[in-house]
Order: sequence, then C-alpha cells, then structure tokens
Amino acid sequence: SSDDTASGGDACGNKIAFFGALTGPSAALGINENNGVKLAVDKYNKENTDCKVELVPLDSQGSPDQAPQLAQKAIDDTKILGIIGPAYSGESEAAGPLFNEAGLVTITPSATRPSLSEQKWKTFFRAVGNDFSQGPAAGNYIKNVLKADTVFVIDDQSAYGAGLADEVKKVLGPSVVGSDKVQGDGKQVEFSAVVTKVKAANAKAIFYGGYYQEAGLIRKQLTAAGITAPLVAGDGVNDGAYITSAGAAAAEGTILTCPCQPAAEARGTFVQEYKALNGTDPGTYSDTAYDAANILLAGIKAGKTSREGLLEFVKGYSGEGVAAKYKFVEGGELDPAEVKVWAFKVVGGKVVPDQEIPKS
Amino acid sequence: MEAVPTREPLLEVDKVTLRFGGVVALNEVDFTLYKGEILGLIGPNGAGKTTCFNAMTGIYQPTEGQIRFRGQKISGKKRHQITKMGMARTFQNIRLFPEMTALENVLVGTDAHNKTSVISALFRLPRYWKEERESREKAERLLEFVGIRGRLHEFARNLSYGEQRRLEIARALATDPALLCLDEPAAGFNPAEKEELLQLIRQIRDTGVTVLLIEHDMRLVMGVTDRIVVLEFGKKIAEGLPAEVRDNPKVIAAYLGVPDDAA
Amino acid sequence: MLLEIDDVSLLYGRIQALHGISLTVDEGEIVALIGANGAGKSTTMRAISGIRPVASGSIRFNGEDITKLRADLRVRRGLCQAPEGRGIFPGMTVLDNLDMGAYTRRDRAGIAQDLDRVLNLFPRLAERRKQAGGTLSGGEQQMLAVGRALMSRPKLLLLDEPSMGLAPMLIQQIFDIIVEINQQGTTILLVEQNAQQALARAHRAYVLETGRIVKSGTGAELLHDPAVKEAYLGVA
Amino acid sequence: MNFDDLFSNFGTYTTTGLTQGAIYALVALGYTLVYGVLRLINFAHSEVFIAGAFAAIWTWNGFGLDQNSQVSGIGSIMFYLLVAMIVAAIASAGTATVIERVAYRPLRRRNAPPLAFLITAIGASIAISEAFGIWTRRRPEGAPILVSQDPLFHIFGVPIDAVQLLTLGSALVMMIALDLFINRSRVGRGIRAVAQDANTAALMGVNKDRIILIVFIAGGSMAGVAGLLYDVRIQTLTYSVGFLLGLKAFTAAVLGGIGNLRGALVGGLLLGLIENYASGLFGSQWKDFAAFALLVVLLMFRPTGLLGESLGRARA
Amino acid sequence: MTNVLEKVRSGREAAGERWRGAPRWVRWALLIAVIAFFYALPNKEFYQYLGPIPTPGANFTQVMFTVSIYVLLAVGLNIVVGFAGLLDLGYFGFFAVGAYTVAVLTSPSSDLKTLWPWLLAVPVAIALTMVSGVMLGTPTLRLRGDYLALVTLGFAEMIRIGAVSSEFLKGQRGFNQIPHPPGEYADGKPFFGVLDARPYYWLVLTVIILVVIGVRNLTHSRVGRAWISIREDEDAAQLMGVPTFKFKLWAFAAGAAIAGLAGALFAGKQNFVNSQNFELLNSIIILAAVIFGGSGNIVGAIVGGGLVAYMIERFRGIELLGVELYEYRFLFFGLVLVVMMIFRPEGLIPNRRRAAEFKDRRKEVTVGE
Ligand SMILES: Nc1ncnc2c1ncn2[C@@H]1O[C@H](COP(=O)(O)OP(=O)(O)OP(=O)(O)O)[C@@H](O)[C@H]1O
Ligand SMILES: Nc1ncnc2c1ncn2[C@@H]1O[C@H](COP(=O)(O)OP(=O)(O)OP(=O)(O)O)[C@@H](O)[C@H]1O
Ligand SMILES: CC(C)C[C@H](N)C(=O)O
Ligand SMILES: [Mg+2]
Ligand SMILES: [Mg+2]
Repeated sequence: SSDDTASGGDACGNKIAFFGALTGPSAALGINENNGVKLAVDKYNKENTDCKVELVPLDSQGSPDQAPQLAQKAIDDTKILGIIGPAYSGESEAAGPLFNEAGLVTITPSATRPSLSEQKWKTFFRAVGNDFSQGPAAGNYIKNVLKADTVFVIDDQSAYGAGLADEVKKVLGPSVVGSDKVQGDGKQVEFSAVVTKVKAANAKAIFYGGYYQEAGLIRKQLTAAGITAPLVAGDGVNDGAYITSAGAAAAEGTILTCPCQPAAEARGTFVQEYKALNGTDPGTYSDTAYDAANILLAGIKAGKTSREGLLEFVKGYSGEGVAAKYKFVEGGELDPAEVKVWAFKVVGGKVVPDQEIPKS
Repeated sequence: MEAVPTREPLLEVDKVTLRFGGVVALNEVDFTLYKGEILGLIGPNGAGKTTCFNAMTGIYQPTEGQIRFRGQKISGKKRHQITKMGMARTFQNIRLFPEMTALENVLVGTDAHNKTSVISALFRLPRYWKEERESREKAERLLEFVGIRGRLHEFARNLSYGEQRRLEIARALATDPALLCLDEPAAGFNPAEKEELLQLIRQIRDTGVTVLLIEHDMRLVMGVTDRIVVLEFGKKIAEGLPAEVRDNPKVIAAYLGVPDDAA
Repeated sequence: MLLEIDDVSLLYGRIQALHGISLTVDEGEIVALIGANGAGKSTTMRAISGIRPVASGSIRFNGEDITKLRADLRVRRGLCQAPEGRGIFPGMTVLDNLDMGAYTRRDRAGIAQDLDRVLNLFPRLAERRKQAGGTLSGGEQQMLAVGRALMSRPKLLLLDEPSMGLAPMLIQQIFDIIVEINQQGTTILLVEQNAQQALARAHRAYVLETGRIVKSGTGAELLHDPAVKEAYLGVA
Repeated sequence: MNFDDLFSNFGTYTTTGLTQGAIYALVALGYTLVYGVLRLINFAHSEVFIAGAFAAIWTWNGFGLDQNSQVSGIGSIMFYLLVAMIVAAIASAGTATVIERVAYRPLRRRNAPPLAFLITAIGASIAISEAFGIWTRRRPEGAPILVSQDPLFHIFGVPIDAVQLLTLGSALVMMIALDLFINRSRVGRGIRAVAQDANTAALMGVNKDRIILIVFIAGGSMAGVAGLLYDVRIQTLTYSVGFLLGLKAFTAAVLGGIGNLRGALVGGLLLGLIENYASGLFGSQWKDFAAFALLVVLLMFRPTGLLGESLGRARA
Repeated sequence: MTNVLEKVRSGREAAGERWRGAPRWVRWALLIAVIAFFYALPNKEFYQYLGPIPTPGANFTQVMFTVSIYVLLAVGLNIVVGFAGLLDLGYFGFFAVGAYTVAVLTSPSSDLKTLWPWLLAVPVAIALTMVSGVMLGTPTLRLRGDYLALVTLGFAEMIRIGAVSSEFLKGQRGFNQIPHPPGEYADGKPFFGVLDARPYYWLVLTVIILVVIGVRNLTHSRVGRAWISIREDEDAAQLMGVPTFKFKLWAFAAGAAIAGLAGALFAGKQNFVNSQNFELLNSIIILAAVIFGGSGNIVGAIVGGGLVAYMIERFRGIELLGVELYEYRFLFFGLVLVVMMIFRPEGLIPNRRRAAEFKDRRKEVTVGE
C-alpha cells in the first residue's frame, strides 16, 4: 500500500518516484527500498519546508509486464524528475528503453543483472555492484569459507537468478556436481524432484539464484527430507521474508550474499532514523535506496529541476552516502572500487552480517 | 404398382455383416437399389434398419461385405464425401442444428455443392454473390415444398417434432441427392399428415431422386414404395413388390401380426 | 377428479404455445389428446409433469394445487411421464434405466415384481438387459421408455406418443398394455398420432389446435366426428 | 537429458510421484463429479481445495501450532490430523456449496448456455483466490511439521516415509468409498441419471438440485482432505497455488477419462509419476511441460482418456 | 429487481430494433461517428472532456493500446469459440507465437541475429502462427468440447514454459530492442516512437476494422454457416456434406492468424518481450471477454474485449480508504464476471441470430393474426 507520509508537494512541486514491487510475491525487498527513499525525502522536506519534494511510489509488483505502463505513467508526469529503481532486473529491462527515450534519470539501488549497463541507455545508473561481483564472491565463499567441494546449483530462470547462478558456476567449476532449474514467480511450490537430485548428488552446499519465496520453500523441503547441507543464495533471498517462508528451524545457517554492505553498518544515524520513521529495522538495500534518493535530492537542491539537468547532475555526481561512496563510471555502473560484497547468515531466526567477501 | 422403370443399380449392399460385440446387427444383408425407385426397408424393432443406414452413410464400417454407391465403394470414404457423391439422409432421432434458423439449416445442405472458398468469402468475390443468391432461392423453394416456408427464420430448436421432421427432409434434399434415405420420417405424424408426406415422397421421386424409406406405418409403405426389403434379426427375410411382401407369411409372422392394421 | 387443468397458458420465450387450456382426467380413465404437429400436445404434457413452468392458470392433482410444484415432487405424488423423444439414459444399462423408473419407491419386493412384469411384457428388453440404453434401436428405446414409466406405479401415467417408432405388431401390443394397466387401476393421459387406435380405447378425448382445445367428447364420439376424421384420421 | 539421474533415483521419483499423484487424484474427483453431472469444468474447484488447505492450517494455528512448532506423541499427532481433516473437509464442502448456490444455481434457473457457466466458474475462482490472497496478504502460511518425512522403511532400497503412506492410504480409502457410493447406492444412481439427462431424471422423481448439492459436497470433502494432505506434505501454503494444482488435477481427470472416478485415480497417479520422471530426465523446469505434453499425446491416441467417460454419456 | 432488468432489456432491445429499422444512411452515419470517436479518443485534447472515462492511474493512451490489442484478440477468439464452437482456453499461446516470431527475427538479443525490420517480420509472424494453429489443430481437433479446451490450455502453457526454459527463447531475460513499425514525420522523427502510444493505437484500430470486415464476410457465407453447423451438431454437419475437419482447421488457423498479428503489433510497440508477458491468465481473460460480450457476435466480442481490458486497468490509481484498488482488481473482475453472467448469461450483446428471429416473428404475427 502507498501511505505517503513523506510526500507533500508545494509551489515547487518537484517529485521523484520509487519504482519497484510494493505488493506481490516479492514485495518485501521493494518495501525495504521504498522505506529508505521515504526517509530520504522526509528528511529533505523537513529541511526545505519552502520547496518540498514529493515521493511517488510506483508499484510494479515486480512484473516486467506492468513495467512499461508504469514507466509511461512516470514519464507523463513532467514533475517527476528522477526515479529510484526499477528495483528488479526484469522490470528494468522492460522499462529502461522508455526512460532512456524520455531522458528521465533512474538510479537503481538493487537491480544487479550485469547486462543492464550494456544497453546504451544514457539514463541508467546503478548504486550497487552487479552480479559479476556478487556471483564470484558467493562462489568464493562456498569454496573458501564453507570449504564445500560438492555443490548443487539451482536457479529460477529469471533475468537475475539465472545470471547469478551462472557466475557462481563459473567460479566453482568442477565442484558443481549437479544443477536444476525451477519456476519462479510463485509458479512452483513442490520441489520433490529437486530434493531427490540434491540428495543423490550428495552435495555439501547448495546455491540458489532467485528470490526468497521459492528459496524458502526449497530450504524447507530439503530440510524435511533430511538434507542439512547449507543453502547459499544471493541478494534476492536476503530478507527476513525468507525465514518466514522456510521456517526458522530450516532457515538456520543459510548464507546470503549481497553486493552491498549491511544496512546496520550504515554510517551516522541512518538506522535510528529509519526505525523511527518506518517502525522496522532497515533491510537489504534500504540504505542504498536512501543514498540513491539523496543523490537525486541533492541535484534538486542544487537547482537541477529539469530532467536534463538532473541527468547531467547524476552523471557527474561524486559523493559519500551512508552505505558507500558513489561515483558512476561508463554505462552507469558504480565505480568498481566502491563495490563491496558481504555475506550474511541466518542465526537465531534473523539475518545477521557474517563477513565481507573478497570479490575475486 | 408398376415395375421398376430402369434397372440401373444405384446402391448395392453386398453381403454386409455388422457386429457390435456380441450383437449381430446385420447378417449378410444383400440388396440392390435401382435408380428412380422408392424402396421400403421394413422389419421389427431392432432388426437392423437404422444400422444399415449408418453403414451406408459412413457412420459405421461394415465388419464384412461391401456397399457400393454409383459403382464406387463406400468404405474408407469420409462422411462428407459420401454426401457429395449424392447420398443424403434424415435421422430417426432428429439431428438438426438447433441454434440455426430453418433457412440456415437448409442452406448448410445447399452448401454441400457450393464452392465458395474462404478466400472468395473473405473478399466477397463474384462467386460468393452468385452462390449465396442461388442457395437462398433454392432453400426457400425447398421449405415451401415441405410445407414450412412460414417458419423460415425460426430456430430449429423451437419447431415442433413434426415440423422438425419436415425440416430434416428439406435439408437433406438441399444437398441435391441422387439417393435420399428417410429413417421413419412419418414418426409423430397423424394419418392426415402421413398422407401429405406420401405425396411429398412421390414428388421427390418425380424430381428424379431415388428414395430409400424406413417406416413402420404400413399404409404409407404400401402406398408409396415400389419394392420392399424386409429385415429380421439383421437378416433379409423377404424382398419383393409390396403386395407380395404383405402376403408373405414369414413377414406376417415376424412383423405385421394380425393384418388388420395393414389393410 | 384426479387431474384438473384450468385455463393454462404456456410460453416458450415469446412464443405462446398454449392459450388457456382446460381439461380434466378422472380417476380410472384413459383420456386421449390428439392434434396436428405443433398443436401443443407435448407442451401440455410438459406443463402437467412440471418440466416447463406455466405462465398462467392452475393445475390440480388429486385435490392439491401443483401448479408451482417441482417436477420431481410431482412424481412422488404419483404423476409420471414417459417423455416424447423417449429420454433414455444413454449411458445406463437397460436394467439401470428401469430401476430409475422406481427411483421414488422403497418397496423392494414390489419393485422386483414390477421389473419382472415389464421384462415379460417386452422380452426384447430382457434379452438386452445389460446393453447401454443409448445403443438400443429406436423401437427398443421406446419399449424401454414405456417400461420405465410403468416401473414407477403412478396414479396418473402420461404417455407421449408411446407407439411412435414401433413395428405394427408391437403397436397392437402397446395399446393392449395400456388398456391392461388402466384396468389394473392406473389412470392414463395419452398423446397419440395413431388417433384411430387411441380414440378406440380412450374413455374421453380432447382435440388440440394451435394451443387451444377445440373439441372434446368420448372416444367413440370423436372417432366418428367427420371433422376429426378428415383432419386426423386421414381419408381412409 | 539426464538418464543417469532418472535411473539412479528411479525409486524415489516413483514414490514421490505417486504421493503427489494421490493429491491430484483426490482433487480430480471433484472435477470429474461436477463435470459428469453438470458438464461444467468447475474452475472454482481449485479454490475449494485451497479453502480446505487454509482451514487445516488455521485449525492448527488455533491450537497454538505454527510452522516452528514441534509436535510429538502419536496420540496428539493423530488428534491434530483428524481434527484438521474434519475441519478441512467441512470448509471445502462448505465453499463448494456456496459456489454452487451463488454462482451456478441462478444460471441453471435461467437455462444459461454452457459457456456462461464456464465464465462464472472462472470468475468465482479468480474472486475467491484473490480474496484468500488479500486475506493472507499474499504471503505463504507455514504448517507445523506433524508427520516426519524421515524414512520408516525401505522397499528395494527406496525409502518410504509416513507422509507418503498417509497420503496414498487416505486417497485410496476415500476413492473406494466414493466409488461404492456412486455405483451402489440409490443416490448414486440418481447422480448418474442426472448426469445423463437431467430433465428425464426429474421425470423419474429425482431432485436435481439435491443431487447437485450432494455432488458438490462429495467433491468438496475430497478436495478438503487433499488440502490437508498437501499441508502435511509441503508444509507451506500460498493462496495462489490452487490454480496450477487445480489445472493439474483437471488434467488428471481428463487423462483418466473425465466423468470416470477410477480414471481420476489412474490419471492422478500417472500425472504425478510423469512429472517426477520428467523432472529427473529434463530438469525440474520441464515438469509442467511434461504434464501437458502427456495430456496432448495421450488424447491423440485415446480421445476420451485412458478409461473413457462413464458417469455421463460418452459424447456421441 | 427483475422489473428493472426487464426494463433495461426491453430498452436495449428497442434500441436494437430501432438500429435495424433505421435507414441505411443513418446506420452508416452512426457507424462512422463511432469510428471517428475511437480515432479521436487517445488525444488528450479530446479525452480530457470525457469525465471519468480516462484512467487516472495510468497513461490513457497506453491503456487504450492495451484495450485495442484485447479487442483484436477477442475478435479472433470469437471465430473459434463463438462461431465454430471450439472451446479454446489457450488462445494467448498464439499471441505469444506471433510476438516471439517478431522478437526472434528482429531483436539483436536473438541468436539468429537476422535483425529484420518489423514490417518484414509481421507476415512471417502471421504465417507462423497460422501454421502453429494448424499444427496444434491437426492432431487435436478430433477431440470434442472440453477435451479440446484443456489441450489448448496445455498448449499455451507449454509455449510459456518453453519460452521460460529454452535458451533460444531467452526466458525471462527476454528480447530487447525490438524495432518499431516504419514511418517518419516530415521532420525525420519516427512516427512510431517509444513514448507516444497513439500511433500504435491507431494502427491497431485500423487493423481491427479491416479484420472485422473480413470476419463479417466470412461469417455471412458458406464458411460461417459451416462453422455454426459444426458448433451445433458436428455429426449432422458431416452428413450434410460439411468437411468439418477442414473448416475447424480454418477456424483455428484464422483465429490463430489474428492472434499472431496482435502479437506482432504488441512486440513492435513493446520493444521488450519476455516470457512473463504470456501468463495463462491472459488466455482466460480473453475467453471471458468474448463470452462476457456475447459469443458468436462480432460486436459483442469487441465490446467484451474492450470492457474487460479497460475494467482491469480502470482500477489503477483509484484509492478507497487508503488502499489502492488496483491490488483488488482481479477480485472485482472475478465478481463482475459472476454477477454479469447471472444477469446476462447470453452476454452483453448476444447473437445477432436472435435478433433476426425476433424480426421475422413480428412479421408472422402481423400476417397471421
Ligand atoms: N452401438 C451398438 N452397440 C450394441 N448394439 C447395438 C448398437 N447399435 C445398435 N445395436 C443393436 O443392433 C440392433 C439393430 O438396431 P437398429 O437401430 O438398426 O434397429 P432398427 O431396425 O432401426 O429398429 P427400429 O425400428 O426399432 O428403429 C438392435 O438390437 C440394437 O440394440
Ligand atoms: N423448446 C421450445 N422452444 C420454443 N418453442 C417450442 C419449443 N418446443 C415447442 N415449441 C413450439 O410450441 C408449439 C407446440 O409444440 P409441441 O411440441 O407441444 O407440439 P406437439 O403437439 O407435441 O406436436 P408434434 O405432434 O409435432 O409432437 C410448436 O409450435 C413448437 O414450435
Ligand atoms: C531487490 C533485488 C533482490 C533484485 C535483484 N538483485 C535483481 O536484480 O532482480
Ligand atoms: Mg431404427
Ligand atoms: Mg409432441
């Protein structure tokens, strides 16, 4: 739902929009981000009571099918100067051309599919690392920390999940003893065949590329069948919703990666402020989204109240946020030097930071 | 009843046997239908008359034997091909197109010989216009002929039983058959109506159509047929001129019973 | 009065098939209903048995107003119809079909007895007791439909063209059966195209034309009525 | 194609396939019954199933059990299973009844064409499914682990667990009971009669509405039990799973021969097996593909399913 | 309640009667006015005066494009379901075939790398969908009624899964940079751009008009009668000389071709096509649209397709008590289907055939009584 506590335009009437899933099967991650953006706008408006910025939430439900329509809606509203999002890779793919054509700047805090930056969209910016960093990191963690020499790799065939799994496989090489693909989007709930395969492969670790809903079900069914090998998964699973889906007992010990740092480590008073506004702890990408919003807001503050102006501003931006330092290189990627990948672990029914992983 | 005008065979049923599991519905049935005649096919209930029709029109394949129509074997032919060859039928249990009007039901029949293709219909080429006009005229003529012209635009579903039977005949005639097979067309008619039907069948024959008639009403059968074939338990037990058949003791025993009704 | 129909009209969509029909059937009678194709005979039967709602008028059965009663409840009160077009359950065996006739009955012994009676009446059915109803020949189905109606032991039996599709020998037989069960106490309302036979056996009869009763009288009267003769018996 | 995987795990694929198939079969019965009597693909039957599955979970929640609870003691496990089964059956049968009353009966009264029924069925299905989705905020609900999936014993080296026994056992028992009911009882005969010719059945004294209600209740209860078994096996329930499961169950019904009760069983089990074998052979993502491919191929050779139609008439 | 309904019905019928009774030129004028209205509709200068009709939560022109695609699909499916009586639950599968054909032939992400222009790919897409219609139809059209329904549904699902899982069709990763239809303004800007949906809408609208004329011609001919006779009684149709299999295949192929065309138009506008565009629910929505509007009637199908697609989009941006109704759109959609069917089981604008029936009845009465 879209309660706009942070909104409130005025004479200036400038707006920014968040583009991502706020409802639907993978909404948890989108809500994390939207809350971060909300905080940024809220703070901005408190400081600039004379010229506020309104936040427009655009709920894509994570579906590429909805994305072009929604992008068009954002483009039609000429007061919208920039977009935080799209949050997922699939919808980014579908909406990107429209934003590019309209010259409406987008900063995604989370869509990690590498090829997004290769489309020659001049409006695309990514505030996190991509799966070329996350994938190898996850693979290295499995190899070096878990020391698993037999790994079973599963993915959900999504734009994001399949790509990530491929990167992991590249790093693990021959230790991948089996792999399988499942259907995402809530289309599959019965994974007995996967379980059978994992069991037969006698894997010491399992990697899953996809989103938290399916990951939870797979973990649950693996555990029920007596498989105790740890599950490793990427940022798409990195949320408490995964634990709800898998059940606390089964989820325990799962390793989750993210090309980001723990939100709890964010600098300054971010964590407290976030909690005060949203009533929950920040989740994966809450801080990145907050930072991305701040980049746009900084531009607006600097008087870049046209789309071209803001786009130029973002392109040339360089500065420090609560999660990282931001500077965009070619294709809109975050400066590789600034990319960090972290591993998290489910302990006691909570996702807690485990350690930073070297990227290669 | 004078004898058959020509002896040119139109339909030859040649030692046809048809079994359903244990039931032998037709047992070496053998008869010939000549051009221009009206042949009656009679026999007790369950004797195999309808089954014989079904074998002729391609609904069942004979277990043994052959059926030849205009010298060609029927077996292996598609149902619609058999119709195009010139055989048409009505059904004992009425099978109209219930949600089509009487007119359209007949038009489907006329379409059997029309050639309008999807392309010429799509672009309304001249052939389309010509065939539509001719078909419509023909259909109206046929409805007039069977006496339900007034119900042109009525859905077939809404016609009474008797009207539906008439429509079935009109639709069958619309396919320009050489042979018209009528399965108990008079069922559900009262004697006066049967009288009309008798006239109708004669008229049909007079337009050059050969008629094969299944009917239980002996007055009608005697009144209209040129020859009669009698089946019992799937076997042919008699064949001949109406008067001969009527007096055949076998037929009386198997079928007619006390001959008061047949008078 | 077992059955009393008063001023019944009936519509099919916008077509009015019955225009204020009134007729009565007394306990123990055979009443015949004759008329041309489309006159509304079957429609009258449908109104009585309740598969078609009437637009106006009333139907009383056995002293009770059944105008608005559901069809199956009318059967429970002893009113049974053998429908036009036979209504055989095609996927059920001959025996199952006959059993369905006795659906509302609970007296096992009586049912068994009636089953024997029907199978005796129609030995062909006995022969085919396991055959699916839908594969019977037309005449066989007709026997089954009549036999099934007998199985319900109705007070009033509605027969819609019971002789249709039957061989001459059987027609004779069917009419004999009708008289016989009538003598055993079943009242009968009979629709027949075989008007000669029907009128000869009916106590009373009605003539229907385009949804209206145009004539009534005893069977013998109508049998000799010249107009009826011409219209329905054919000029013999 | 991974024949290795298929052959080395053939036993496990078989047992899991049969278990899944048993659930399909139970749901398929509801489709087959309603189809047989009303000639209607009751699309809303998937939601009848979902209602039972949720009812079971909520019953456990009512006893204070959530997905993280551990229950021990055969007595209390049996108790929880039994209570939930009854509640699920009632909830499903109730949902089915409501659907029949609200969505289908008015159409019957109006003599609506068959396609209209299909659309109300679809409409009812979408609406109910969405209602569950909104109610559960589109989140999955976890079920407590009541029955352990640790192997009880091995047959030819294939582990067999209690969930599998429970599922297959209940499905078989329910199915035999239903078969006897339809083929041996008077009401069963009434059901078959309405299936073939409802008007004539009314002329025989059969109360059509009552028969239809019975059919919905019978099919509904089966679906409810299937819902419970699903919960026990999968341990998680999302509002949207009904659609695909329902589709599979209907596929199973058609595979076996729609309107044919035994066909539903055969079709369900076959479908479960094929899905699992295909998962092994081609990968899990091809599982549903295999299910539908099986359907297409089988119908090409047997246009009325494996065992043919029986409740209603074979279409002429 | 029934009274009101009765009144509505008689009012509608009266309107229908008047329409049929009106002189030819009046009907033409009205028709042209309606068509002109729809051409004008996506212009903001026009629709801003239309009160609640424009969608508040989404770009109205985009919505109209979606609506027009659904209308086109409904017109195509109506041939299959409404006329030939073949229950096709997987119609959207053909739409997918059309869209994918264009994608594979034109997109740089395709393995083929043919990079055709859009226009060249369209006839191939239509031909290929027709072929796929025939390929699906040949083995399955022997099946009757609901078996066919399930097989077609299975087919659509197989296409979707195939698209998700096969390397060649790129799954969710999809195809991007699919080119647009050709054409330039005087100043060299492309006529079919990314942001303005109007040209696409106009294109589809024009296609719809042409397709409707074609379908109308077919149904008023031997071909249409063959379809309807098959729907009514297939056996009897065969015995009346209708090559039923051939005409069923034609119905299937014609329906498929229209869906393929719709898919090609969609891909040309969308720029990006992936497996998530082809959910099973879409097939069901279109079927619902056809029957909702009145199956067997072209106008009914158009109205049904338009209303259903519009209805779903209309919920976007409406808030009630702080919740956006868009989330509840399918709940409402489902309820509307149920309620509508209960009150108008024959669809909003039923069969023209019934109208003919009434007309001639009127004549009968004046003659007979
Ligand atoms: N599909 C079938 N399966 C089994 N028996 C069948 C089948 N079709 C017909 N029969 C049997 O074959 C015999 C011949 O039936 P047919 O319909 O040809 O009789 P008929 O001569 O037309 O009788 P009627 O005058 O009563 O219509 C009947 O005894 C019937 O029961
Ligand atoms: N289902 C229906 N819908 C619309 N009109 C119908 C329907 N059934 C019958 N009719 C019409 O009602 C009138 C009376 O039909 P009915 O079947 O009662 O005639 P009938 O006297 O039994 O004739 P027959 O001797 O031909 O059986 C006929 O004009 C018929 O067209
Ligand atoms: C929100 C994130 C988990 C999204 C994911 N990284 C993607 O690319 O789709
Ligand atoms: Mg016969
Ligand atoms: Mg009648």
